[in-house]
This record gives sequence, structure tokens and C-alpha cells, in this order.
Amino acid sequence: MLSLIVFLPIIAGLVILAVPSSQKQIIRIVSLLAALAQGVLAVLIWRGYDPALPGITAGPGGSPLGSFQFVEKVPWISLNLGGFGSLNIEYFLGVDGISITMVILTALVSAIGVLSSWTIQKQVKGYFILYNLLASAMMGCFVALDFFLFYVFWEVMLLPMYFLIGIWGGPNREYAAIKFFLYTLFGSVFMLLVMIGLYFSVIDPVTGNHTFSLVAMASQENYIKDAILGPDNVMWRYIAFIVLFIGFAIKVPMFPFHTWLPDAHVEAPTPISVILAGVLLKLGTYGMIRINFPLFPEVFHASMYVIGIFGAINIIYGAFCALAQQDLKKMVAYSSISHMGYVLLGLAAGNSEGMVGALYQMFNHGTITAMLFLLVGVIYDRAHTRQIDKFGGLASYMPVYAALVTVAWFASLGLPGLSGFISEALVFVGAFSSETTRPIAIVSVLGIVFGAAYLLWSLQRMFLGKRKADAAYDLEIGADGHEHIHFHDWKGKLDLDGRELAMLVPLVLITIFLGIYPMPVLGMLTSSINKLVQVLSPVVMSQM
Amino acid sequence: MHSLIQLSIVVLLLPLLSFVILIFFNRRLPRRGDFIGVGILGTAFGISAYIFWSVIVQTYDPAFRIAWDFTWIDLGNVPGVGPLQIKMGIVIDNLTAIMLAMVTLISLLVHLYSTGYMAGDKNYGRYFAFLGIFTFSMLGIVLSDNLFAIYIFWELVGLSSYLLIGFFFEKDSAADAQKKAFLANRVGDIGMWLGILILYSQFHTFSFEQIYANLAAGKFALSNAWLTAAGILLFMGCVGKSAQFPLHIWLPDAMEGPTPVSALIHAATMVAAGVYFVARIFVMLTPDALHVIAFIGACTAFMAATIAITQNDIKRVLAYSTVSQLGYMVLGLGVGAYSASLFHLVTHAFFKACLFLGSGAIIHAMHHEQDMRWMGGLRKHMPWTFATFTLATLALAGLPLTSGFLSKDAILAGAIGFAKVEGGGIFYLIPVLGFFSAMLTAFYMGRQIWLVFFGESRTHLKPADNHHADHHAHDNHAVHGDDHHADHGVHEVSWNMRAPLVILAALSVFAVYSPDPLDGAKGWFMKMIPTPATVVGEANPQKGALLAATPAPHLAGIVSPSEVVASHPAAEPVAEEHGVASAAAGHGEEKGGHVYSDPRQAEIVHAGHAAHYTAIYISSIMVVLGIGMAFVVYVFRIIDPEKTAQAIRPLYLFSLNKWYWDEIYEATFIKGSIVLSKILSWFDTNVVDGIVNGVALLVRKFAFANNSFDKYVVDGMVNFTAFTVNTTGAVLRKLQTGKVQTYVAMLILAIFGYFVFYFTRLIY
Amino acid sequence: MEQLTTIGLNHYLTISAILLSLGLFAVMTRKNAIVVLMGVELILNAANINFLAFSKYNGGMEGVMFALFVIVIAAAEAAIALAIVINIFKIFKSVDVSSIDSMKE
Amino acid sequence: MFELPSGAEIQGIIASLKASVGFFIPEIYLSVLFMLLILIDLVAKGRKNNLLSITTLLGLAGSIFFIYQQHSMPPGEFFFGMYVLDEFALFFKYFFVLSGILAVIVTMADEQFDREVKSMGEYYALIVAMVIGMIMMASSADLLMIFLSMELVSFTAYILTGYFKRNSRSSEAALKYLVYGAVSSGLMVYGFSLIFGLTAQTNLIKISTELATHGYDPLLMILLTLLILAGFGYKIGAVPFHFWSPDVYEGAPTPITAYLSVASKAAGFALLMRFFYIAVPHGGQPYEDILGIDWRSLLIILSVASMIYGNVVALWQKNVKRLLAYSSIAHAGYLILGIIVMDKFGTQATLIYLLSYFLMNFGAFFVVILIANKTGSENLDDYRGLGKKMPLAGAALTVFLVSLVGLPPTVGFIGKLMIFSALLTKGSLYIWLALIGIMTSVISLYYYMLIPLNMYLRESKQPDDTTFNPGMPAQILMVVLMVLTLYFGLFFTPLSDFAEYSSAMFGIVLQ
Repeated sequence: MLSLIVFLPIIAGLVILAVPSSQKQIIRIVSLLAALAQGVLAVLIWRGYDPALPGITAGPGGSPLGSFQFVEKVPWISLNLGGFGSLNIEYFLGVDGISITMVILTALVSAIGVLSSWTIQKQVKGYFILYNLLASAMMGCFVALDFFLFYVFWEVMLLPMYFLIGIWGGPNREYAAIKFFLYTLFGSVFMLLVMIGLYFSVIDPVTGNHTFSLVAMASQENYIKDAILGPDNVMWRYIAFIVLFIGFAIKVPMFPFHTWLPDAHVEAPTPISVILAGVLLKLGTYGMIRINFPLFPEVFHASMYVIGIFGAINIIYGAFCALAQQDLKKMVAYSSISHMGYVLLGLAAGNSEGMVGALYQMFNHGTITAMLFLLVGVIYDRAHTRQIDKFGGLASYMPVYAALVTVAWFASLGLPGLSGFISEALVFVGAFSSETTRPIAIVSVLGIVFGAAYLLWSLQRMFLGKRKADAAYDLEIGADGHEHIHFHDWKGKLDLDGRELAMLVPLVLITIFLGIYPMPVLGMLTSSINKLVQVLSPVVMSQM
Repeated sequence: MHSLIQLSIVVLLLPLLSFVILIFFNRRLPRRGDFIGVGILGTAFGISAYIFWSVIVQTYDPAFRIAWDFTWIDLGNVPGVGPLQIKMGIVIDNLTAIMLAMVTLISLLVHLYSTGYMAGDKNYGRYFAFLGIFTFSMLGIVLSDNLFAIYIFWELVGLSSYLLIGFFFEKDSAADAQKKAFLANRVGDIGMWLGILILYSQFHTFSFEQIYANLAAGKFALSNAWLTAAGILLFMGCVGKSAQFPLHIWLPDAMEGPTPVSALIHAATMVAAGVYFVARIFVMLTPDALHVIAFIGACTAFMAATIAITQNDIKRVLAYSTVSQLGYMVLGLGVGAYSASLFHLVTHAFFKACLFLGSGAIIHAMHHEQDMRWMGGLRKHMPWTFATFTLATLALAGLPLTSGFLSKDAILAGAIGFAKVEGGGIFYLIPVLGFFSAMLTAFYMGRQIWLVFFGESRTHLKPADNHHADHHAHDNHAVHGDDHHADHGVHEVSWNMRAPLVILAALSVFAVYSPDPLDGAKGWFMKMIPTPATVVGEANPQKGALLAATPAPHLAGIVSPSEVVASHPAAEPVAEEHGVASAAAGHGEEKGGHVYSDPRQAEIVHAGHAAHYTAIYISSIMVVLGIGMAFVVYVFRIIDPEKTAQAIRPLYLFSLNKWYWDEIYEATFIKGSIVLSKILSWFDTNVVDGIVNGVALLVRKFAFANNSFDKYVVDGMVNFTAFTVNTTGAVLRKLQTGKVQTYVAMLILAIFGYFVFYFTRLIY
Repeated sequence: MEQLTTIGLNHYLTISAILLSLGLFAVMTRKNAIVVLMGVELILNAANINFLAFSKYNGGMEGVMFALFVIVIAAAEAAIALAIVINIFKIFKSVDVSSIDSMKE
Repeated sequence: MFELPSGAEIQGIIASLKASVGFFIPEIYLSVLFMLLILIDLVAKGRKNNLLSITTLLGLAGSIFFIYQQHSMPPGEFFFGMYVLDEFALFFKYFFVLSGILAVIVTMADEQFDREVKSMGEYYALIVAMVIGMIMMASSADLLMIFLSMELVSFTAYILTGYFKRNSRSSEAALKYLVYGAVSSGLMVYGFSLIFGLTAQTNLIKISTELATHGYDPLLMILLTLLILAGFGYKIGAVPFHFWSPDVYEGAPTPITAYLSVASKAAGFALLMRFFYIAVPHGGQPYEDILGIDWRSLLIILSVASMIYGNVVALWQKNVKRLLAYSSIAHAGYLILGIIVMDKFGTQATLIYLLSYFLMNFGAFFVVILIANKTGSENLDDYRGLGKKMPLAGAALTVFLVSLVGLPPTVGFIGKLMIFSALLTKGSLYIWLALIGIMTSVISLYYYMLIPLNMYLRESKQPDDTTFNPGMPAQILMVVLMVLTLYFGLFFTPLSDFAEYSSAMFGIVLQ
């Protein structure tokens, strides 16, 4: 099941490899089918998922199957290392509350990404091969429970992304692509060392061998006391934690490692921005939750405050930067920096409310930001510019578009009734309830206002009022005597066309539904999160 | 589930239904579906009228309260807390019932009115949809039984007000106003949200009932300062919504919205929601918090009144008077005159709505002329409007025989009593400001009446340079495609706009509320809405010192008489005087046996009753004074307003420019944050990226990277230790001279170097 | 005194050390490729002297054999070297080692 | 002074010689092949056909058969301890023969030879000779043998480097290579003479026992170790003994560059390991030296310098061959990391890394040749837009480069993984080394990525959409290499098991 959902896109990619590159439509359809199939599988997994089982650590008797679901565990590589026993790597997939939401999100976003890739005309074949490779890798990261496997998927993501930005990107794409690549690689190479270190510090209780299994690593009693990352080796545990954290923080992206994001977004084509903001950023925080925190709980406790502060900086700093942007897409990019700050804050809280909020925020940010970037893409396709002050009064001329933008914008500024609000609220509730992060929470609340400020301001400048003199489109009086506008060299429908609606409407519906009744997602999270919080709580650690 | 609850849910959802229908299908429906809006609201009003009847009239019980809730979010078995759920729920008590009726009634009237006023607008259908979602959110606030739900609907009314203020979004002024309103409210909401968080972080619940129970049980772990802070922060929500100083700036601009909207949202209901909310949290407010509230209320009341006297835009005058009246209500709550200020809330809602609709009618008739200087002599053309407008004005000014008199007087009495109890001094400032603004109110309303209805029409006097207003008039005219006033004569408005005026005016008469034209306390309202007992208690009247969970015996002396009468309240005067305590007892019994009462409030009420007649005298004098002045200035023209304005020009300008608040905010917060954002984004692109990118510039200067890409990748590459890497690279490669003999020399050198290295290591 | 008169191991070693340094010196400083190669020969011969001396004082034939092989290798090396140098001369019209540096950073 | 040996002794000697020959078959076979090739060259003079190359291929392939038979033979030393046969040696025998075969194929694909030289003449013979030399390097246990085999390799390498006689760069490279190589091997011999003086032995194992029992003067020991290291270091091309390599790699014919950068480097490592594990005394604990001298720090400096220098200087290269030359210096640094650990795992890791390096480096050079055939240049700027014109080659090169960076799922990643694991098994002792390795590999990403970046992200200056296909055999080889690179990146058990089996070295016990 999970293998299927992971490797479907790659299979599609191979199929496309066989298709002659002239058959663009076939290629598109193949990838769309793959994405849809992925979606179906995701739904099946969702239906079959039992929210009662917590996951996170091994279940009763150290058997991962006890608490993880859809587990697939086959030995992959077993090397004889002479004097050092053997190096065992497993092909180990499974989902728990933390990952299943992300799996669903990934399926959703990559399907929508395919739809919005329809407009790509240049080297369609290569594009979709890389795209599918990327989709597989992302999905793999979320379901991998073997650190080695996770790392492989993690690194495999980089190259397709590099080319997708670098070949199909905007004018300044080379810079953005290489910047993205180097940043993220820099983050992940240290992960390699930590991974090896962990391997030699952890014993699988069942087999008695060293293991890469994250499940075994997540329970502290499996650590060899005096091993390099064993409980006794405090200094190295701290270093390892920090190194890992930075690795993930770069993906999040956390201030001050965020500077790759605006460049990457501005240059990347719309679907890639959607993937990037919708899924890739989540990998950073997911990595923290899955690997960074449960493996080093005591260090996490020591560093909650710092993480919280960085979260707050992200929230407010991102909001301010967004306020100053002229380029709409850059503004949205900064807004997602700001919103990922909420995730960090929620995680820093370390209590159930905060963590649930953080994960829910990850999901919502995925859907909402996808919407935002799609909408930006819509106007960019028409006007070939994203300068906010090149528009004005669009609401009169593109009512449907304006309506959707309003919904998306308000979702992004956390309006009650839309999903973003609940997650932010939970994050604040959690952050405030925890003694450690209370002052940080108080400061971060300012983010609510500034978030509203830049969103409403851009909304006003683009959609309200009247057409500006130097706008990117012309006014003309239609036959019915009403004013119309038309963009230069834009042949398509002025307002949203069917394909665009097909991408946007599902997201809007999800946003509204989850804003009114969040339990479908939260229900899957809670037990896992409570377990996680328990694992992280100092009480549990002290008794170990 | 209690049948009333079911009904209330229906009431709550009906407007939402209207929203959904209209937003999607208005273009497909005849008349853009306005009848659906009106019809649905009619039904809603019918039901809430029934609720009102069965709660207030049938079960005539101050302590009436029914509640119902359901689990909305289930966080499972949270470590350290246990099973944790976030519940949503509905509570119905007297206050709810009254508010329910009031909101639906006014909303219904405004719907009806709008069918005339907005007729022919190109977004006519969308307008009713927005009204629908507004009503829904407002009812949500009224019905919610917990802070979280209130916060949700709080934001939703903010949204709908945003949408409705910017309804004519082609006008930049409207677009600005809607943004301003939303942001100002958000600022308030931050405070409110923090307050909620403080309470939640202690009790892990949002429900009023549980929070108060916990507070009363003294489970509040943090210091009392936190509790006060929580109170003030929650109050900030009210400051934003009810346009209290210093966040009052948005309300006058909100008049950019259609006039019926101003009547519904920005006069009668939404702005009053702030007051309603403070009333809901009243029992957890510590004396310190209450003092802050009282002072802010007083300041607002006074400041707004002073501004109102010089405004020329008919709607702005009303807007500032609204701010000022809201100030009264907040003041009332602050001084502990709980019932009085809620009373004022209701009365004000009716007569102010009436005033706004009236002004709407005038504007409509005057072809969107809003400047009173160019009106005049309308009483002949618009008798109905004139009559209702005047009645409402008298109520607002607080002349006897009107509802406004009862409520305002009660508040002022409470203020005096409060000042007495608190030991005078600075606290006398509050009643003083109250009375003074009462006078100002009378003055500017008198001025308005005169300028609008009396004298001769001054339309022709309008100077040509004043064209922007005219311009607006015209493009709104365009917006109003229909030309039912194509002939440029002023005439009375149609019935569907007149009927609401009449109804509202009728509701501004004292008889509706109280048999005694001089004492609201004898009326049903103040009996049904007794002051609840605080749950943060107080050991002795001296302010500041709190005691959580006062042991009952300690207060027995005070409580006993009230308990005696608790069985049959609303009986002889003793009961009235102890109405508070009795209610306290009532509440106390609800809260599972613990009976707490609060000497401070009891005293204030006593003093308030004592001060009742003084209040009447002073305020009547003040009002008469005010109206008299208005006549002196504008009717008999003994004093020429222009000359006076010149004489006291600085004061005049100060008032005319609204105390320069907008300018101040523009200069400080808005400019400030814009500049800060610019700085930060510069910082981001140059410094952060700069640091992270290493010293990209230096590297570029470092020659080799000649074409732009290399520069960039040098940047990119040096995302870490850039400069060093490149320099070392550039330096090291110099070793590769291409001369084989140099290579050999290097080899020898290397060996020698090694040798020396080890040699030294061996020696030491 | 006796140290100087009777020839001991150290004398051989000293000689070979001197030869080595001379060889290196030649390789590093001479311009003419041929001379450079001669310097290389010097280095090898320095090694040879060592081998022979050691095998004389330690007994055993390994050293001698080693020396023989070194000589042979040196010869072969010279052959190849000369071929290359001739080729160089054909192309660059000079055998100045220091001037042949077309490939460098 | 030496009395002649008696008849009995001579009989014994002959007998042991006879016995030893049995262990020497592959070498003999290859020598025969070598002569055969010369003969064929004499017969078929000047005729330009693939006769020579095909014969070489078949011959080398045939040698695998003989090498395979040696698995059954018991490990041991023969020819009076001059020569050993053990799994370690076998590993390298395969390695060298295979790289020889690849070198030949690559040569066949390279069109530059047609331009530069009239007849391939002794080219293939020399390649075979080089294979022999390297095999002997890998299996010699005696100073004399080491010296002879090294010189054999060097001489053939000199000639092959200068094979384009009319090409100035090629000849210049040859001269530089010659001078530098001669000097460093001279120093090495000098070092040998000193060690012989210390121990009166030439057999590595005897030497180490001598040193262990009688001890030695540390200062002298360092000196001679350094001198010997000069010789080895020049073979593996590690800083600071690397100076010859960029020029030689740039000047030499590309197949030879590939061959040198893979095979002769590997031979150098074979020697280095043997020498340091056997001759240089070290006690039971791998990382604790009994005799007061820290051999490891010697290597540590070597590897750190190589990693940093190679990667950092490569940043500035505009010529792909030169770029790969520097990268190979850096890879030498990574390989040494494995030796530093000085235990079985370390050896295993080094061998795995060698295998991965073999695959990816040959692949990279092969594609570079194919591209050079088309564009006639190895400059980065001429790679613009090649991604569209040569899709397959572009993809393959990208894979090889990614593997060189060490990203999964490629075999290069496995090599790095193993090396770092080996370092980390020693606890926190070598973490900082691993850190340097990691950092430098990140740096390497940039210059490796320059190539795909030019191929895909840039449009060529003269835009023509004529796709260019290298021809079936070349494509097949390319695909095979690419697939292997990826396959072993995911399922590297065979590699690792083979390496583990081969890390058994005769005469020493590694933990």
C-alpha cells in the first residue's frame, strides 16, 4: 500500500520515459492519472487508518507494528562489517498520526501541482519525469521509518527540485536553483553524520543489532550508554541535536536560514512554488517532530525556549518583510515564512495543544499557501507581472477571481471559520499554556495584526479602488456598456477558467470545512501527539 | 435539549442560510432575492420574539439561565491535563433573550429599509448576503457560552463589517475605511485573545461557567495582577469593537458604508457587542480593571462629544455621538452600574438606529448630500422623518419621558455612587465628565436638528469648490441605477423606509421600559438584568486588595437579608435595593452551593440609588443647558457660530480635526510599521543574506568570478565560509605554477616541513 | 682521530647524503633537461651507495641486489627520459625545463 | 667473501621457484599477452583496424579466468617472500584488469587518437604492461619488488602520457610527469635504503618484526617514512605530492587520464595500505602507537590537505579534465580517511570507495570523451545546451557527477557512507575529520554542478537542435555504467561483501 503510493509517480515517470517527447498531452495525462491514483490510495489509507493507535515509539513488546499502521518492513541491506557486527538497513515504511496527515496533504498538493503544470510548454517530458521523481521522494520522506531510507528520499528530492527551478524558472533561476541546492545540502550532509552516529549508538531490542529504525531510536532505553550519542555522551548529543535541527530548520525555513526561500519562490514556476510551499517546507518541521525531538528529548527540553524565540522571530519578521514587498509572489513567500513560524512556536510549546496546533498548521498552511501561489500564478499568467501596484480595481472586472482571492487571503490571515484560524489559535493556546514559551507567545500575538496588515493592504491595492494609470491591462467599454479589461497577449478566459477552478475550488472547500469542523484531521493527530508529548515530557525521561 | 435552545439554534442559522442562498444565487433570483433576506429575518425575529416572550414575560426570573453545549474539538487524553475537549455551546438567559430580540428586530427593519435605500445597486443581492452573515455572527456572539466561540464570532462580525464598510469598494475612501476598521479591531482582538489565553492557561477551558466556577474556587494560580491584566486585556476587545478611546478612530470612517449598514452595525448592534462582552465577563473583573474601564469610558464619552459638536457631515455627527454613548455604557459597566449600562445599550440601539435610518432617508432625499451646512428646512418636505428623528434626538439627548433619559440617568447615578464609594477624589472626574458630555450631547443634537430641519434650504449656498462631495453624490447616483428621484425635488421617502423609522421611534418612549418616566429601576428591564455577584470577591471596600473565594460566614451579615428576599425578588423596595445581592445568591446557588457576595458592588448600588435624584436634577439641567445653547447659537443667532469658532480657533480646530488622532496614528504606528518593514526587508536582502552569503561583494572583487553566474554562485556557494573557501582556493592554485622544478621544490619543502613538524613534536 | 682515519659506515652515509642533496639541487635549479635528469641519476646513486654500504656492514646480499636493480632501472629511465626530451625539443625547440609551463593555473 | 651456494641449496632454490610459479600464472599470462601484442603490432603495421584493441580486450578478459582460479589457492608468500597472494591482492587484480579493459574501450571510443597518431602501435601493449605492473604493486611484499613494480608502472605511464607526440601539451605533461616521478621514486629508494640499513631486511613482514623487536631511532624512522611516503604519495596524488597531477591529467590523452586517475591511484593505495599496515609497526589497538610516533597524524595531514585543497582549487577550473583532476586529488583525501582508521572496517570502506570511484570516475571521463568528440573541447563554456543535444550523455554525466558529490542513491554515496561510518566507529575521535570531509563534499557540489548547469540551464551560443548520438556501443557502455552506479547505490551488499572478503591481508591481523 505505502510502497505503491510512494512509487506510483516513479512508475509514471518510467512510462513517460517511453513516451516520445512530442506527445505532450499523453505525458500530462499519464502524470495526472498517477497523481489521482495516489490521491485514491491516500483516501484508502485515510479510511483504513485507526486513530486510536499512537505510533511515535514502538508499541507493546517493542514491535513497531503494534503502534504503526500499514507497516511494510523487509530487510533491505545487511552488510558484514567484520569486527563491527553487521550493518542492517531495512525497507521500513509505516504511518502514524503525524505522518498520515502529511501523506494526504502530499497526495493532494501533488495532484493539484500536476493540474497547474498543464501550462508548462518547454520540455514537457523532462519536466514531468522530474516532477514525478520529486513527488515520489516527498511521499517517501513522510512514510519512511528507517533513518537511512528517510535520508535517501530526503536527498533524492534535491536534484529534481534543482532542475525544476533551474530549467523552468524565471530570469534569475540559476542563482535561485543553486542557492536552494547548496543551502539544503548543507543542511542535510550533517544529518548523514548524525545518522551514522545514531546507528552505532542504538540497539534494536528485538534483533539485538544496531539499527537505523527510527522507531527503535525513539525510545531512549535502546541507547548504548557510552556510545557516541548515548545518554552519557551529553556534549555530542547536544551537538547532534543542534546539527539536525539546523538541517531541518533550513528546510522550514527558519530565520536566519530562510534567505533561499524568497529567491526560490520568485523564480520557480507556479506548480513548483505550490509543491515547495505546500509540501517541502513541511518536511523540515516533520523531520523535527519525527526525528529531532523524540530522539533527543532532553535536549529538546533544554532548547524549547530558543526554538520558541526563533518561531516568534519568523512570525513577526516574516510579516514585516511581507509588508514591504512589491512583488506579490515574494510577499506570499514571506508570508509562508511567517506562518511556518507558528509551527515552530507550537512545537516549542511542547504540550499537546501546541503540537496539535503545529501539525494542523502544517496541514492548513499546505492547502492555503498552495491556494495563494495558484492565485498568484493565475494573475501572472495573464499580466506577466506580479508587481502589486500594477493592478487595481480588479474586483470589478474579475469577480470570481477576486472572491477566491479574498477567501484565500482571509484564510491566510487566520479568519475564524477557515482552517488557518484553528491551527493558529491552538498554537497560541499551547504556547501560552506552557510556562516556558508564555512570554514568547505574548510577543508573537502581534503577528496576527501584521499578518492582517500586509494581506489586506495588498488586497486593497490590487482589487479595490479603480484601475491605476500604469496598470498591466487596458480598460474598454464592452457592448453592454459596462467596463471590461483585457490583458495584453492573453487569449484565454479573463476570469478563472475551468482548469483553474478545478485546482482552486477543492482547496477552498477543504479550507472552509476544516475551519468549521477540524476533527477529521485533528482526530488522526491527537493520540499520536499525546504519546509524543508523553515521550518528550521530563517525567518520562527522568525515570529512564 | 431545551426547546428554547433548539429555537435559538434555528434563529442563529437562519441568517446564515440567507447568506448562502444570496451569495450564490442572487443573480438568478427575482429582485436579486431581497425578499428572501427580509423573509428569513422576519422568521428569525418571530422566533426570537417568542423566546423573548417566554423568557422575560412568562418566566419572570432574574436568575433564569439554560445552557447546552457539545464537544467541538477533542484533544484526547492529554498528558498532565487528562481528557481535554474544547466545547461549543449556547446559553440563554434574560440578557440573551433581550439581545436576541433586539438584534433580529433591528436587522429586520434594516433589511426592510434597505430594499428601498439600496434599490438598483449593482451589487444589491450581495448586499443582503452580507447583511445575512453579519446577523448570523452577531447572534453568535449573543448566544455563545464560551470565550472561544465569542472570539470566533467576534472576528466574523469584524469580517462582515469589513465587507459592508467597503461595499462601494471602487471608492478609495471606502477601501481605506474598511482596512482601517479591520486592523483597528484586530489590535483590540489581540488583547482579547491574550486575555482568553491567560484564563485558558489556568483552567484549560473556555466556558464562562467553568472559568467562573474555577475563579470562585480560587483555582487561579497566577498572581492577582495577572487576573486584573486578563480583565483589562479582555476589555481591549471591547475597546476595539465598541470604538473606545484609543481605538475609536475607525468608527467615524466606517460611515463610508451604506447608511442602513451604519445604522445596523455601527450604531445599534456590533459596536454594542463590545459592551455586551464586557457584561458577560463582568463578574471576573477586578476593581482595578473596573477602574480602568470606567475611566476609558468617561474619556471616550467626553472626547467624542467634543468632536461631535463641530462636525458638519450628518453621519459623522451621529457616529461620534455613537462613540460617546458607547463611552457611557462602558463607563456604566466600569462603575458597576451593570444593569443601567445594558439598559442604555438597548435603548441606545433603538433610538440611534432610528437616527441613522432617518439621516439615511435625508441623504437619500438630498441626493447623497451629507453636509448639514447645505441642508435645512426639510421639516416641511419630510414630516415623518422629521417627527421620528426629533423623538429619537430627544431620547439621545436624554430628555425626560424618553428611554434615553431612564438609562442615561441610571448610569450617571451609578457613577456618582461609585465616586462616593471609591472615596471621591479623582473618581468624581467620571460623573463630572459624564454630565458634561450629556450637555454636549444635547447641544450637538440640537444643532443638528436645527441645521437639518429648520430654517430655509441652503442647497444653493453650496460653494462650487466643494465638489468632491458632489462628485461622490454623482457616482453613487450612478451606482443607484434607478432614478426614483430623477426630479431634483426633496420629498418624503417611500413606506418601506418610513415604517422602520416609526417603529424605532416608538421604541424610544419611556413607557416601553418602565412605568415611571423618571426611574428605570422600576422597569422590567433592570429587574430582569440584575448585577451579578463578582467571583473575584473583595475583603473590604478599599480598592485593589482582592480575595478569591471569600468564605461564606465572613459575609453572612451582608448576605442574609438578600437571601431572605431572594425567594421573591422584584417585590418591595428592600428587594430592589438588594437586587444585586439577591441575584448574587441566585447565581451562588447555581454555582453549586458556594454563596459569595460582594460588599463593594452592593455599596455602589446603594449609593447609586441614593444619588438617583441628584443625578436626575443635574442631568436635566445639563440637557436643558445644552439645548438652550444650541438654540442660542443656531436659532436666535445671538452668538454667531462662525465668530465663536474664530474666537476659539485652536479649540475649534482641535475638535474639528478629531483631536488629531488619525494624524497621530498615521505618524506613529502606520508610518512606523511601514518604515520598520522597509528596514527589515532591506536588512533581509542585504544583511541576513549578506552574512549568510558571506562577503559576496568582496568575493566578486576577488577577480576570478568574471561572468555574472559565477558571481551568483559564488554568493550561493559561499552560503557558508564563502570568503575563506574562495580566497584559499585562489591563493592555493597559485602554487600550480606549471614549472616542474617548482613542483619538485614544493615536494622537498613538504617533506622538510613534515620533518620539522615531527622533530619539534619529538623534542617536546 | 680514529674516526677520521678508518673508513666507517658513516663516511659512506655522509657521501650518499651529499650526493642526494647535490642531485636534488641539480633537479631544482638546472635549466637544461639533460642536467635535470643527471640530477635524478645522482639521487638514485646516492641510494645505491647506501645499499652497498649497508649490505657490506650488515652482511647479506639483498643490498647488492637492490643496487644492481636500481642501476638497471636508472638506465631504463634514462632511455625513456631521453626519448621524451628529444620529443620535447622537436616541439618546443628547446630543452629548457623552466620554460615549458604552458599548462598552469 | 660470500661463498657460493652448494648444489643442494641451488636445488632447493629451483624447487621453490617451481613451486612459486604456480601462484604467478595471471602475471605470466599477461606478460605473454604483452609480447603477443607487440608481435601483432609488428605484423599488422600501420593498418588501422581494431585488431589490436580487440585482442587486448579478449586477452585482458581471459586473464580474469586465471585470477579467478587463484581464489582456491591458500594465501601465502612465495618467490622467497618477494611476492604474496592474498584476498587483498586478488581484489586489486580484478580491479586493475577491469580498469585496463575499460581503458581500452574508452580509447576505442575516443576519436582524438585518429587525429593525433597514425597507428596505435604499442599503445595497447603498454596498457597491458601497466596492468601487470600495478598487479605486482598490489601483491609485492618486498621493498625491491615494490620498487620494480612501481617503476614499471611509472615508465609505461610516462610513455602513455606523452603518446600524442605532436601534441605539445601531451609531451609537456610527459616531461613533467617524468621529472617529478623520477625524483619522488628516487627519494623513495633512498628511503628504502635507509630502512634496509635499519633492519637489514627488505621483506615487509620481517622489517616490521625487526622494528618491533629491536626498536629504532624515531627521528630516522620519520625521515625514511617521509621519503617513502613521497613515493607513494606521488602515486596516489595526495597533497602535497600532487603537483604533477593537474598538468598531467590535462595534457595526457583522456583515456590515460581516466586510467591514471583510477587505476594507478588505486595501485598506490594498495601499496600504501600494505606498507603502513605491515611495515610500519603498530600494536594491538589500531589507534594507539607503541613506539612513540603518531603515524596516523602523518596520514591525517595528508588527507585533510587533499580534501581541502582539491575541492577548493577545483572551484576555479574552467577545463573539465583539469576539474576532474583536482576532484581526484580530493577523492584521494577521502580514501586516506579509510586508511587512517587502520582496521578491517576502514580497509573495507576504502576498498568500497575505490570501487565506487572506479565506476563513477571512468563514467565521467567516458562521457567527457564522447562530448569532446562532438565539440572538440573540454571547456565548460562549450558544454552549454548539450543537455538537449545529447540527452543520454547529459543524463549519464549528471548521474556520475552526483555520485562524485556523494548524494544518494548513487554508489558514491555508499563510499562516503562507509568511510564516515568507519571513522565514527572510533567514537568521537575522528568526528572532526568526518566533518571536514562533509564540508568539503558540500563545496564539491558547486563545481560538479557547474557541468549540468551548463548543459541544462544554459542555452548554447549557436542554437541548433541537432541531437547527437554517440553510437550504440558507446551508449550501451554509458548506460551500463550509469545503471551500475545507481544499482550499487541502492543495493550495495555485493560490493561491500566483496570488499569485506578482500580486506583480509596476508601477514597481518586487523581488528
